[in-house]
Amino acid sequence: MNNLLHLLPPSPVAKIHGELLTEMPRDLYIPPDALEIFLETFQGPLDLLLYLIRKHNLDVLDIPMAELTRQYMAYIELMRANQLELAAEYLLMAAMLIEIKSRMLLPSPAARDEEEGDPRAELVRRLLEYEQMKIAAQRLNELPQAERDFMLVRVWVDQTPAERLPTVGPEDLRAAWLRLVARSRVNRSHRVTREELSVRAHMSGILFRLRGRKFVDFNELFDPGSGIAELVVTFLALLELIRDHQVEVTQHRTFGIIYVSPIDALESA
Amino acid sequence: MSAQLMPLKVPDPDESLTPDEIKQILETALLTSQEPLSLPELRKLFEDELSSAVLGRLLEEVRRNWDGKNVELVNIASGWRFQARPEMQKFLDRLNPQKPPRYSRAVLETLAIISYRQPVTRGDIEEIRGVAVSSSIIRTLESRGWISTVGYREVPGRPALYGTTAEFLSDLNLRCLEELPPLEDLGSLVEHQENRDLLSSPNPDLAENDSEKPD
Amino acid sequence: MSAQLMPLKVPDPDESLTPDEIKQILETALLTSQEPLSLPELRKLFEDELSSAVLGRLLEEVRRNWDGKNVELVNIASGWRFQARPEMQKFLDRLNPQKPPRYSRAVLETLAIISYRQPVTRGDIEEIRGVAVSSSIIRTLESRGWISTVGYREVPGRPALYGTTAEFLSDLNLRCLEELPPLEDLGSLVEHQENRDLLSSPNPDLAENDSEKPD
Repeated sequence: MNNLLHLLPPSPVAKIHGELLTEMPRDLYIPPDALEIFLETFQGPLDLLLYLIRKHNLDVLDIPMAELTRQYMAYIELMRANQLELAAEYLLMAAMLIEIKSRMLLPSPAARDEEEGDPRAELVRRLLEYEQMKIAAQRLNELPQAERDFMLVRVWVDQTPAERLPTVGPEDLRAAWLRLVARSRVNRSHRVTREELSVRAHMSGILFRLRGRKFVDFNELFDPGSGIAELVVTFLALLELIRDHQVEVTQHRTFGIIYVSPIDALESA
Repeated sequence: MSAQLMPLKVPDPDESLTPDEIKQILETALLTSQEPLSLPELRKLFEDELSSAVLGRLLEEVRRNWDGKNVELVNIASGWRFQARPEMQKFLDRLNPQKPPRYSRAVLETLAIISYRQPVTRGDIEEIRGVAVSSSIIRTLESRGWISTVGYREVPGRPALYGTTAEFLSDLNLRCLEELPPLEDLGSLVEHQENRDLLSSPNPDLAENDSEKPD
Repeated sequence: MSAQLMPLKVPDPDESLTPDEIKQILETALLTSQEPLSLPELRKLFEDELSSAVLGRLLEEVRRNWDGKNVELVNIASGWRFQARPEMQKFLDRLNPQKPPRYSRAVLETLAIISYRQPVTRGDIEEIRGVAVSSSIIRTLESRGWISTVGYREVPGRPALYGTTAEFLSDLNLRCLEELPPLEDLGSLVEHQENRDLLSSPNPDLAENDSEKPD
């Protein structure tokens, strides 16, 4: 393995100006403007090292440090020669490679060996871990992805929220009334019975029917078909209204038509 | 990239599409589009090789396929789109429940007085509540359609008399006012002050929201 | 007060829903939802009156109803959702000429490290990748909603710990992290030289689509 570059397969290693770079020049010469692009395909020193190792079929567990370092340094030199902005990580890696190489050259006592093991071990661990993640990234990218490989269904629905009106239940009214009673110490005179409610509802009803009219025939207020109770309650409501001076009842002659008039109408007439 | 994800590109893949396949593609495009799709846009699905007339006819068929479903295909000004039928709204709203707003204590008390004591004037209400009743409270209840002026009391100023409406009963699911909770047994409760717990507002929300609360 | 104006309130309007109606409501909710819907969310449609077991069974029936269509009902991390089959993509892409961004290798490697090693700090990622991780990479993944800060490591500087989100799993059609493609065995990385195709560094496909690359 004197010149690892001989082993480079003719597979494309980069795309430069639309043309595939199928071969690494033996002298490592890459046109300056192409070099940058070439280097950009590497994600960093680990990626570059991995490329060198895999392309040259080196054994990961027994990396020939001298070769690898030489190759790596050649790239670094090239980058420096072309004054490319060289990420600090590349220089750091260079230092590390040289350190490992030099440590391997030094004869070391057996005891130290046991303690520290192969100086390449940490590099190998990092290379393999990176490679594992690099492959994982590719596989992740191959998974079908929403909006890229398949679309999500989204049927239109009116998103403008309908104006929500407060809800009130009978119990809310009862509670409100209770609060009032508690607060004002209202006594029995404010008790409201079912019967009273019924009369009061009819009072409202009669007033409503009288609205805007000068009078209504007394008989009109009663619906004979609605039952005795209804007739009685309506009559009571009418009496209440008379007592309250809300309406006036007139009859011009005996057995004549009885008129029920709202008092205001009479006055304005 | 695995083969099943990336079908091979056939030079003209659409040539052999059957009407059913075209309908399926139209349907899928409309189901996945965020915006209504016009005929010119839908034609792009088939690289403009199908006429608007053909697509229009097939769209009608798709529409008929969805008849009776709760989602319908409609043709609006800007194109075709699928939409949920309005009847579904009530269910869909439950997915994003908004806290229903509540009326203030003042509004509820006013409504209670009008319900139980009608017909009443604003003065009557103020007398019972012990505080002034703002016009906005009356307006709130009137615009809700729950109270209306049923007449005027013939006293100086001729104040309006308020009563509840049929809509009020309907909204509260009551057939008549007599179905309101009876209050006859409450008087005695009031007389015995030991029942204060019961009398305090049962709904903490109400008390918190009440800006007009005089105490 | 006429009776027909005051419909009696049925205590529970949903009680009488038939299984078919329930399926229609489920289907409509899922067709209209922007997000996958989980069983607890779907139960809200019926005011929690149907059990998850019943809904699960009916969802399976809905799914079967869509068999053979170009839209399918799937069950992924955050729940159920309708999606178009990948075969439809080539047609749908014609409606939207601008494709979603393909991520650069830097972004993808960062995503892989976060997915498989989470929770990790930016420092952890840099150690594995051997290069600095730019803020823009993290931002890209965050704004896609795929990763988020899940905590802080209690060391000087309290660096953020990143993890993947449910949206990430949903977007990749996964129900859980265990469904991610298994990691390549380290032993096989060492031994199997036949993996060389896969392992060879500059991936022409990725490189071409790398948006960060100045062409």
